[in-house]
Amino acid sequence: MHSFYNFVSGPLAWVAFILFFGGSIYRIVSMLKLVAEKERFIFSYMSWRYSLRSIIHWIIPFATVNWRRQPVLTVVTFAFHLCLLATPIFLLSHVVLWDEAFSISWWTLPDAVADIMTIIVILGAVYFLVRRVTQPEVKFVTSVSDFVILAIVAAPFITGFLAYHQWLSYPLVMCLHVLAGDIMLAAIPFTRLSHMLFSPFTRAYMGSEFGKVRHARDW
Amino acid sequence: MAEPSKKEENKVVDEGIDVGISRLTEEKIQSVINSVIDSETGARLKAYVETCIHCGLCSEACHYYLSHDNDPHYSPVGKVKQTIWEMVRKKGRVSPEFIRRAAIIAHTECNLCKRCAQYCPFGIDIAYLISVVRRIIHKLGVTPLYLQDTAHSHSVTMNQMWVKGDEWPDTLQWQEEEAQAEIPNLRIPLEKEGADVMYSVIAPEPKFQAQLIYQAAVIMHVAGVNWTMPASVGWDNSDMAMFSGDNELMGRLKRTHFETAARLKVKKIVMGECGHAFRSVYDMGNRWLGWSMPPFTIVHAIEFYHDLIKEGRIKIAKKYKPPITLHDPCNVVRGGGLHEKARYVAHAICEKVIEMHPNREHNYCCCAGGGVINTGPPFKMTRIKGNRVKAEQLFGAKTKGAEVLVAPCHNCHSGLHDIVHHYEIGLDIKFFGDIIYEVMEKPE
Amino acid sequence: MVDSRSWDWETGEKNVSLDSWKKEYRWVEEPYASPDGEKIAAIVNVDEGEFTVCVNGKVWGETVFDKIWHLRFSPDGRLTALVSEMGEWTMAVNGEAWENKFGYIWEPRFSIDGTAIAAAVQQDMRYGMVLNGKPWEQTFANMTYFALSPDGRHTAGAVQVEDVDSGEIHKFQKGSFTAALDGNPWDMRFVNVWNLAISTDGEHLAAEVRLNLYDYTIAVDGVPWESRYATVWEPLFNPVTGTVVAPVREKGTWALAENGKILWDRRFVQIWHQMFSPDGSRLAAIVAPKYGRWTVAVDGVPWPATFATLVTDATFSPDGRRIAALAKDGETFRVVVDGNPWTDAWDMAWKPVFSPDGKDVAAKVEKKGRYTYTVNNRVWSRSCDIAWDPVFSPDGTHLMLRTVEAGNYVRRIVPVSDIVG
Amino acid sequence: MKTVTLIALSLSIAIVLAFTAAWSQDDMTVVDNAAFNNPQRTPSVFVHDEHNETAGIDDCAECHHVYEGGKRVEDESSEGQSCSECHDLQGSGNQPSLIKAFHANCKGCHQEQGKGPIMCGECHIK
Repeated sequence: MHSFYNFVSGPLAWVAFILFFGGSIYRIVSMLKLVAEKERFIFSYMSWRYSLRSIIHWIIPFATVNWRRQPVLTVVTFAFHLCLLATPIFLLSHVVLWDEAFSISWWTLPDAVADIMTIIVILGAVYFLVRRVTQPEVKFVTSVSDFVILAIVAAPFITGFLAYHQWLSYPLVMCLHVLAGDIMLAAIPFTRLSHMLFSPFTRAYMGSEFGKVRHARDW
Repeated sequence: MAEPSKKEENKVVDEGIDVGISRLTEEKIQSVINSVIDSETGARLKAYVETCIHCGLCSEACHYYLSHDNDPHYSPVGKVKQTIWEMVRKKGRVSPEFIRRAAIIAHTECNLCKRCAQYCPFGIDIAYLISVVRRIIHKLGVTPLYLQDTAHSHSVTMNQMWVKGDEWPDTLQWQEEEAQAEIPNLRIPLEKEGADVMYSVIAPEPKFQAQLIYQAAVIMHVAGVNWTMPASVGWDNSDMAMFSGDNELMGRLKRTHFETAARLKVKKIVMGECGHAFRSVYDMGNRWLGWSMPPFTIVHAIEFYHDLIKEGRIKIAKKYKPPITLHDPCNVVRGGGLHEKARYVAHAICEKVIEMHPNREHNYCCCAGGGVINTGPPFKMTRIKGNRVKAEQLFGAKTKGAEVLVAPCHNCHSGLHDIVHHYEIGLDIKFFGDIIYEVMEKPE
Repeated sequence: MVDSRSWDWETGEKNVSLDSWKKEYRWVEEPYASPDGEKIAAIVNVDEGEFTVCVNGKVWGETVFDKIWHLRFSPDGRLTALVSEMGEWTMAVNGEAWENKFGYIWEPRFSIDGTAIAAAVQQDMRYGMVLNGKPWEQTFANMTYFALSPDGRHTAGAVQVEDVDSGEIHKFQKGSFTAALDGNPWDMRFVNVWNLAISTDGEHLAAEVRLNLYDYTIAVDGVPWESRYATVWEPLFNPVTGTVVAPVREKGTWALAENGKILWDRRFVQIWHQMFSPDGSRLAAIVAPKYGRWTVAVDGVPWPATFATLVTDATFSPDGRRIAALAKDGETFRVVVDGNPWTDAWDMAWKPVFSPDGKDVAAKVEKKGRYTYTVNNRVWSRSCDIAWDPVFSPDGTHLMLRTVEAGNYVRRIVPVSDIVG
Repeated sequence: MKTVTLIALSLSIAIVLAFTAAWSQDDMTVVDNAAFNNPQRTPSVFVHDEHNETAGIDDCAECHHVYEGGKRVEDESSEGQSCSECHDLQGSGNQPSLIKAFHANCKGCHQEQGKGPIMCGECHIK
């Protein structure tokens, strides 16, 4: 088990991080190149002011009409995404590993808080799952890939939660946790988890078109 | 593929679609879809398809969805799923029957109103995706008959209604003569090079609603505007080619329009109360031609009236009495930000303005725009049934006392007329121009 | 070309008072000045439904018409207008109506020297062209685009030769249009025909044609080029060699094609208004080298300076060595000569005019409703209520400036040096 | 990761050597975590004598090392001192923080030896 642990947290983690960072840069750069090649006109309409105006409205809960129309979803999605991003970055155990490996460290969350945030992510994933299978408009556009990416995202948190509490077979859970984290990182640029990379751009473009050309609000 | 929608049971017959489908082969479909996707789309399509997280949050933006009791087939993303996603996923290997359904969805179940763009957290432009579908439908020759016929009219006459070269100036002179009975020295100056303003309209005005030109002439005359109208092609600012996916023709129409303005040496193009034409000259046609913004300032009638009233160039003798409610047309409000100016005009000319809800950028579409009304009688009920929510919205305003519905857009006007009639709402529908003409100070 | 040597280039200033016209008539429409500057004319309303034209204060001919519109001087100085009498329309030249009357007449055209006048006419819902009063023998169900040859001897139109009712989309797509030269249609049918051009010798006719909903090309004398394009713009005959040049769109960009072969190496976001130098050796066009930027390209090479809003009214100097155009940035226009924009920006500018030797360039310009002239990047000291295009004297030393100032029409002969300094 | 492991390894060998000769702690079962204000994890399981016996460590300085000027002082050990006397919570310069020192000392050696626990929960048992 230790050699497997060393593999997933060593070479495989390197691969995952390379895929994540390299893949993200590659995806964004190639998308921008595609814009330059085929839809160059888009650059003419981009505006920092209106891009930010739009992004800011959409990253604040209840700042847009649709967020207000969907209060439960809004609370869940913001909590989910915030915890999803913050927990792994500010988790003490992760920072300890960074410190050991590269002697870099930063502020960390108390474990109890991180534990709650993990639960939030897991519950959020459950909410999305339930929403997917029960809401007709979501179910209609759901494909297998949607369950797969939800699973990819939920897995590191479920295993992390189990590992932290040392439930079930600890070494196995721990190994699975690291593996799940590797998979998620690597998957971000190459699945629809890439909305993490592209949504700022699509949002900024729509914001620019609405603000600069259409003189209207896009929220 | 998606399970068939409930409404497929009663298939409409459209000669444009049906004959077009009968000529298709799977190979042709594949090659057309792939050629459009490969050579005419780029990062937008890719990013929109890959970024969409299938959350369904756009659903409630769509009046079709709301009007069909939240049937997911009508949600914006649902329509995308039934059309372009499938085409992309299967690399064009879809059946003629799929194309038939795609043509009906893209042309009659989406008004390209872009309300969904305001509801998608990622700002995915679903109307653009549906436009790509329409482009494919055009390239496959499956465009609905009435819309295609309108495009043919554009191609021959550069106007929407088969108005011939002589009929246009003749109609203007006829309206000028009519108006001279009211104001003897009123003119509709034709081909007046160096005027400040070129006034352009859509072809239904000379064809069926010539009184609108009359009213505009009176407003221009009273306000002392130095204006002209072209006697050549280029007078019509409408553009159904934009909606039929015939981009080349759209470019040709807009070039004709802009170059007519350039030839007449005007400073601005003022346009009548039309929404899609505004989208065409302000946002779409100019881009296809290489102009990032139109080469001439485009002033929609709402803004024009706003400026005339604000500057005191027309004065209101007596405000319009019946309470009105104001419909915000998508193309000039969501597409041009004219909602506050429309309200300024409404309050300046009417005693009572009752807001309908939702309003401004969030107003519900009339369900006629985006070329949908131009698909003609076969799809009339699609429009009406697809916009029950509009009837409910209008009924709300009616309940609060509104008697007149002001819709500063031709398509909205016609679409709302059908809604008001079918659902027996009992509202009179007017243009701003109708009311301004009625309430303004005119020479004795 | 019109010979301006016989015009009066001596008298410094001639005046015609316009104020009195207003008292005499119910209304006076916008005035037009003759090419030689000797006459000023306007449509005037005599009484309800009674119109005439006032020329230098005198009534135009004997007839009072029910309606007059499109008053213009031909290049040779004849005064023309479209007139209606008893519900019939025709052209009146110097006050005299053509004998032939029509259901309607519109879009008059003049030959370069002004000797020929043509227009589109409709009679009994049939369409054709009329040249110097004589209509085509064959008429058509519809006619949409018109042309008059540069020498004025031939007319052409895009005509519908197959009746198609509205709604018959499949019949329409089989082709119902063609082009007709002097009323004789080509054999081939097209879905659409637009923008006709007649060769300098008047023998050949070229047009944009659409073969089906998707394939466009240029047809010359009824024969389409072999190449097909996503779309095309107006064809143009080389005045010397007679080859046909047209902008064509392929794969989302524009190229210039000559007789079906790509001419310039470089492709553009847009190309149109291509023009040959008078000797046919140079070819220029208005182009967009990149999205949202406009300029002029000469023999495929764009000017380094580009403009955001519009480039229009490009013109070669008579010797073909220089090009002037108008460029719009934001809301203002500038004159641009050989890629160099002039200093002053205007609310409006008119097509630049070269002196016969090509050394000097003049243009009518307007700012805040006041008109003046700019010559070689200098501005005339006066401003006027109305102005017409400047005219260089045959020796290029003087300009004839036609203006309206304080209710007076003024014809001035001004030494170019007075403005240029 | 490899180089890091190597560094940690040599360091831990040194520490172990430095500490082994010190007093025996047969009553010790967990690492003393009193220096931590608000420990996030349970103290690491560490049965001193049993561990050293199993691991075959004789030299106290193996773990209880002494550093001066960034260099390990040969033949000196620090078993009388508490780890936190040198390794404060923050760490400074070349001096690893207390957490890092513990981890490097224990986990580093385990990694190198290919024996002993290396995952968080194997030492910080709930």
